[in-house]
Amino acid sequence: MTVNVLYFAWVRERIGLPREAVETEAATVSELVEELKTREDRYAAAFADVTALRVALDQELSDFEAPLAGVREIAFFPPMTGG
Amino acid sequence: MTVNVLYFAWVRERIGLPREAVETEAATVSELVEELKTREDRYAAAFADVTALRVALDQELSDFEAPLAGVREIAFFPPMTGG
Amino acid sequence: MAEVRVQADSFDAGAELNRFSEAQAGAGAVVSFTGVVRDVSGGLEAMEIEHYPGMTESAIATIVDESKARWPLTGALVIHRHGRLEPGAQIMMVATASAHRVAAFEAAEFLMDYLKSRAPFWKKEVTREGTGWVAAKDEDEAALTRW
Amino acid sequence: MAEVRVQADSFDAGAELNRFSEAQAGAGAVVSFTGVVRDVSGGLEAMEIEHYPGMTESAIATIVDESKARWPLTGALVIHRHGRLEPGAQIMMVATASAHRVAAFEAAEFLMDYLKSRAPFWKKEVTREGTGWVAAKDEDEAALTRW
Repeated sequence: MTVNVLYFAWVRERIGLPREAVETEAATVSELVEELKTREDRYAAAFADVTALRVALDQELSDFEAPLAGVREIAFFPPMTGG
Repeated sequence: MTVNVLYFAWVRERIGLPREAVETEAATVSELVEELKTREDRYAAAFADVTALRVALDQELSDFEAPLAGVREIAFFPPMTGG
Repeated sequence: MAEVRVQADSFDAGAELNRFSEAQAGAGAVVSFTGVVRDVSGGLEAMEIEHYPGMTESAIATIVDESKARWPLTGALVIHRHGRLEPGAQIMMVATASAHRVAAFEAAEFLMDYLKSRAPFWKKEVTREGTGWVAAKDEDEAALTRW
Repeated sequence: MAEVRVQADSFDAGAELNRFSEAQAGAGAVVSFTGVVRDVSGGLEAMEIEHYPGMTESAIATIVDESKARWPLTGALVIHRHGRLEPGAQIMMVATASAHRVAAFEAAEFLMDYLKSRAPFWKKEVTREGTGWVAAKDEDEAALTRW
């Protein structure tokens, strides 16, 4: 399947782009992260510590063990600092 | 001594005037209240239940056992309902 | 740094908020509270607010000083009206400013709780059926124990 | 009854407060919070606020819906800016209205606590020495346990 992967804040800066289409058969967020980490050093750097990251699936906060079946948009970002 | 006695809200309405000069030798607020109650029925009615009243001495909240020595202004009123 | 106004005239809460905010150098958080006359029963013609001139100002100033001693405020504002107010009219407002949001919120709530029970104002409701003094609520007195 | 705006443009907090208050029939209490860019270190040139278009609006709407389920609000307003903001600029505001003050205060604090940690905004500080992302504070995450 093809998913849109979005990056925000320092995740976007480390990976060097705000979004990309990714072809994957990963069953969960964690599996997708492992795939991305093998791509290039900048991905490995961005995902080195996933406890410092948050993930949203189709624009809703989720977690790294969530299944990806049916998901079209995945976003990775650091903890939010609004307000 | 002569003190200015002020009445507010329903205390003022029951007694029928907002302020008056009172000649008294009362040592405490409670003694002054007892003196006023003997004056007329309207005073007895206003001071029938002092637990429903508050008192301020020279514009500071006080209590019914406070001494009156040196006090120039005494105000009686129900619990406040500001805000 | 602190401003207290007791007045019969109406006020523009938005304009007061902007004026207050602009004067708060270093504040990251500004909280305001506005109290409005509510027509609870559907028959309220007016709320008449009596106060104790002289003591009102000093009692509010004491409450404001206490809030500044408890929280690191860059400023505080209290405006309270007296006289005859119709439903929908603004009765009073409080504004507080601080570096952080928790201090600004807590100080505003503290000011409101103390203004309710410790500032010499008394409210009388005027309805078609007659008039009646608003009784103090136990919950308002109880709210002071929080601080 | 509820209004959420995510925008780059500045806003007039006082005008927004007045407009919001006028629309709140039956509310006796209106609380507002305004967040302002603070120059903590004395060298801040700007705060850059990134957000997640689409998710931002829906995440805030969810938080507002939750506040309306918890407190009897007559209305709620959230405005949050993104983009480059200079010290002294207003970042965001929240307003809540209810019959009574406690509900209005609590709902405003709830909205602020959740906007801090659950709405997809990220702040970056720009100083003469360089730039740096603002780290989330443990105390902001801990604040959510209150609710």
